Amino acid sequence: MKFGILVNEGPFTHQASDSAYRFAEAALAKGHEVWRVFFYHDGVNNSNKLSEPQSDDRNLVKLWSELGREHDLDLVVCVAAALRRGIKDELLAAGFRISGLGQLVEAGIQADRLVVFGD
Amino acid sequence: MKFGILVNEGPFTHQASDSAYRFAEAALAKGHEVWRVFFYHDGVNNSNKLSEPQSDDRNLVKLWSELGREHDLDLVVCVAAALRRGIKDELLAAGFRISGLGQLVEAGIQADRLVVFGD
Amino acid sequence: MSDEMGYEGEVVKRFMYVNRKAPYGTIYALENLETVLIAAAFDQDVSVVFVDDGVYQLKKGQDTKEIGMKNFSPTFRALDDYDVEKLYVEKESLEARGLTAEELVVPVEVVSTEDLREIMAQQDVVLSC
Amino acid sequence: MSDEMGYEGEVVKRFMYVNRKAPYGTIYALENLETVLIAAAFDQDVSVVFVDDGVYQLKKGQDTKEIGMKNFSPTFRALDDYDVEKLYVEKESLEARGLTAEELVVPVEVVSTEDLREIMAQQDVVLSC
Amino acid sequence: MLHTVNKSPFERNTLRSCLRLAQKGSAVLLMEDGVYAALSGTAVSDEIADRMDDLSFYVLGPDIAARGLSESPLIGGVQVVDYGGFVDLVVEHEASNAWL
Amino acid sequence: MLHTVNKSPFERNTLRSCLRLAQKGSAVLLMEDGVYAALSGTAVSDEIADRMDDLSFYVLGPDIAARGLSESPLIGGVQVVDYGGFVDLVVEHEASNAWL
Repeated sequence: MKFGILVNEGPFTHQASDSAYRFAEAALAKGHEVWRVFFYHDGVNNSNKLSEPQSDDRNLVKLWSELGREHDLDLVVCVAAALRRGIKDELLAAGFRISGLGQLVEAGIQADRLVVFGD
Repeated sequence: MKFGILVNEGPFTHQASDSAYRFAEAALAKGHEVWRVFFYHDGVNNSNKLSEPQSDDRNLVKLWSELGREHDLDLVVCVAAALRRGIKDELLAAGFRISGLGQLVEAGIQADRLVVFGD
Repeated sequence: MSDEMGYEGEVVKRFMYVNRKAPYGTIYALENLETVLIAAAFDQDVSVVFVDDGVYQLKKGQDTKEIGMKNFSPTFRALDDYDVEKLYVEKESLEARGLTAEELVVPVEVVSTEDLREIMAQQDVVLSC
Repeated sequence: MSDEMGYEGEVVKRFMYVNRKAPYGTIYALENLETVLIAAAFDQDVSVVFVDDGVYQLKKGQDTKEIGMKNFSPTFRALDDYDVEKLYVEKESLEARGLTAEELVVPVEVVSTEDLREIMAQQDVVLSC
Repeated sequence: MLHTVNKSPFERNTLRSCLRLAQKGSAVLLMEDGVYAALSGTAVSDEIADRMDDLSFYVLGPDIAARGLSESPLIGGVQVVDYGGFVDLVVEHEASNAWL
Repeated sequence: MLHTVNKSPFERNTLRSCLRLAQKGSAVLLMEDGVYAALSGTAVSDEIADRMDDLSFYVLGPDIAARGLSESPLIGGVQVVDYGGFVDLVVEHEASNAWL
C-alpha cells in the first residue's frame, strides 16, 4: 500500500516527528511504500542540517535523511512555511527538497492513505 | 522598573513572540527598562535571520533586532535549546547573542519582574 | 471507497479540512487556509469544516491592527471564487460559544453533530488541525 | 517582598518552577528540568511544583526505548544533590489520575490545593510550563 | 500576584488550573486565545463570573479586537486594558505567573 | 475510519471532540500524550468506557511504556498495539483522521 505522511511539528518540541518517523519505519518494514513525506507548519524545521542534539539524544534530521536515502523517500518541505521560518536551500539536510503545498494535495490524491502527525 | 522577558515559542506558530514584542515596546514607551530578553525552547527560532515572511506580514526577527538596536537590548538565545534546533552563530540576526541558561536565572534575579510568553 | 472518475478520467477524492483552532493564537488556521486554496486547484471534492474553536475563525469584525498580524478572515470570502462551496459549521460548537451564523463572515451550512459525523465518515482524506 | 540577603550579601529570591505538562509528548518537561538544574547553582530559594499532567513526569517505570527518546526521569533523583529539596505535588492532580506518592520516582511533599495556593503566592519568580 | 492566561477555555484546562490555584485578591489577565473566557453568554462564562468576588479580571483589548469581539458583551466586571495597561498590571503586582 | 488522538484528556478537549464526531463502528488509536485516556481508575476513564460498545479502542504500547504505565491497568477492551499494529490499523481503515 502507498502511504503519504504529513509532519506538522519540528523536531524535539513535540513528539510528532518521532512518531511519524517510527510509523514510516514500521510501514517500510512491512513492505509498504512511503510515497512522500511532507513537512508543513513547524515541520519544516526537521530539515535543518545545523541541528545538533546532545550526544545521548536522537538526531531527527539525520534519522529522516538516512531513512530517505535507504528507501529513496521523497522528503518535501513546504516552501511557504519554510520561508517564514527561515528554512532555505542552504540549510537543507541531504534528501530534503523544498516545494509547494500542491505536493501535499498530490500526496493526498496519489497515496492510498494520508497519515498526519502534529500538535 | 527593570523587566526580564522570556519568550518560549518561535515566530508565527504561536502568538507568544508577538505578544512579548508588543509588551516590550509598551514597557519601553512607559520609560521602563527591558533588562534582558531570553529566548528559550522554540523561542530560539526568533533569531534566525533567514526568516522571510510574506511582504504583507510582520517580520518578527527583524522587529526584535530593530527594537534591540534602538534600545540597546540584551537579546539572549539559549545555547542548549538552540543547538538542538539548529540555530547557530551563522544564523543569528543582528543584536542576538547565544549564551547559557544561567542568563535566564540571572534575569529572574536581577530584574524586578520576569514576564513569560509561551504556548 | 468513494473514489470516482472526474471528467478527465482523473481520480476524484473527497478531501475534508477540519478547523478546530481559534485564529491568531496559533498559525494553524492561517496555514490551513493556504492549503485549502491550493487544494481547490486540483479539482477534488473539497469541504471545509469548522468545529470547536475553529468557528471563531469565521467571526465577523476581526481587526488585527493592534496585534500587528494580518487579518486573514476576508480570505474565507474568496473560497467561493475557488469553487470551494461546502462550508460546514457544527451547531453545537456555535451554541457553546454564544454565536449565530449571522455573525460569520461567509454563508455556511450549520449542521448537527449527527449530520457532521455522517459527512466526515464519507471522506477519503481528512486534514484536521 | 520576600527578597532577603543571602550569606554573601546577595539577594535571594524565591523561584518556583511549575510543571503542568506530561513528559515526552512535548519537550517542556525536559527543558524545564534543565533550567531547574542550572538555577540550583545560583543559591536561590528554589521550589519545584508538579500539578495537572506535570505529575506524570515523576511516574516510576518509564521506559522510552521504543519511542527512541531519552528517559530523563532519573534526573529528578539528582535534584537532591543540587540542594533542590522542595518538591511539591498537588494532591488533587494525583488523585484525578489515580496515582499515589508511592508511584513517583522521588519523595515529594503532597500538598492540598489550599496549601499550594499559599506557597505559590509567596514566590518572587514563577516559571510555569 | 498577576496571573496571565493565554489559552482558550474551551480547548484547554489552563484557565481552570489558574482559577484553582490563584489566591484570593490576585489579578488574572486574559490574553491571546484566553480572551474567549471573558465573553458572557458562552458555555464557560460561569467559570469567571463565579470568581468575580475573589479575583480581579482583565482582558487584553488588542486580542479582543483581533478576534472580532469588540462588540461582544463581556462578563460584568472584566476590565479591558491595552499593552500599556498590561505593563502597569505587571508593575502593580510583585510577581507574575504565566499559565501556559 | 481510524481516528488518532495524541493529546492528554486532562489537558485538552481533543478526545472529547473525537468521541463526539466519530461514527459508530470507527476505531480510535490513543498515542503520545493521548495514552493517558486509556487508563482505568482516572477522573476521565468513563469517557472511553462509555463508548466501548460503539467504537474500537487501541493504544500505542511504546507510548504507554515510555510514560511508565506498562503495569497500570487499562480500561477493559482497549487493545495495545505497536508501531506495526498502528500501520495495520491505517491499512484496515479507508481513511484516517488525526485529532490534533
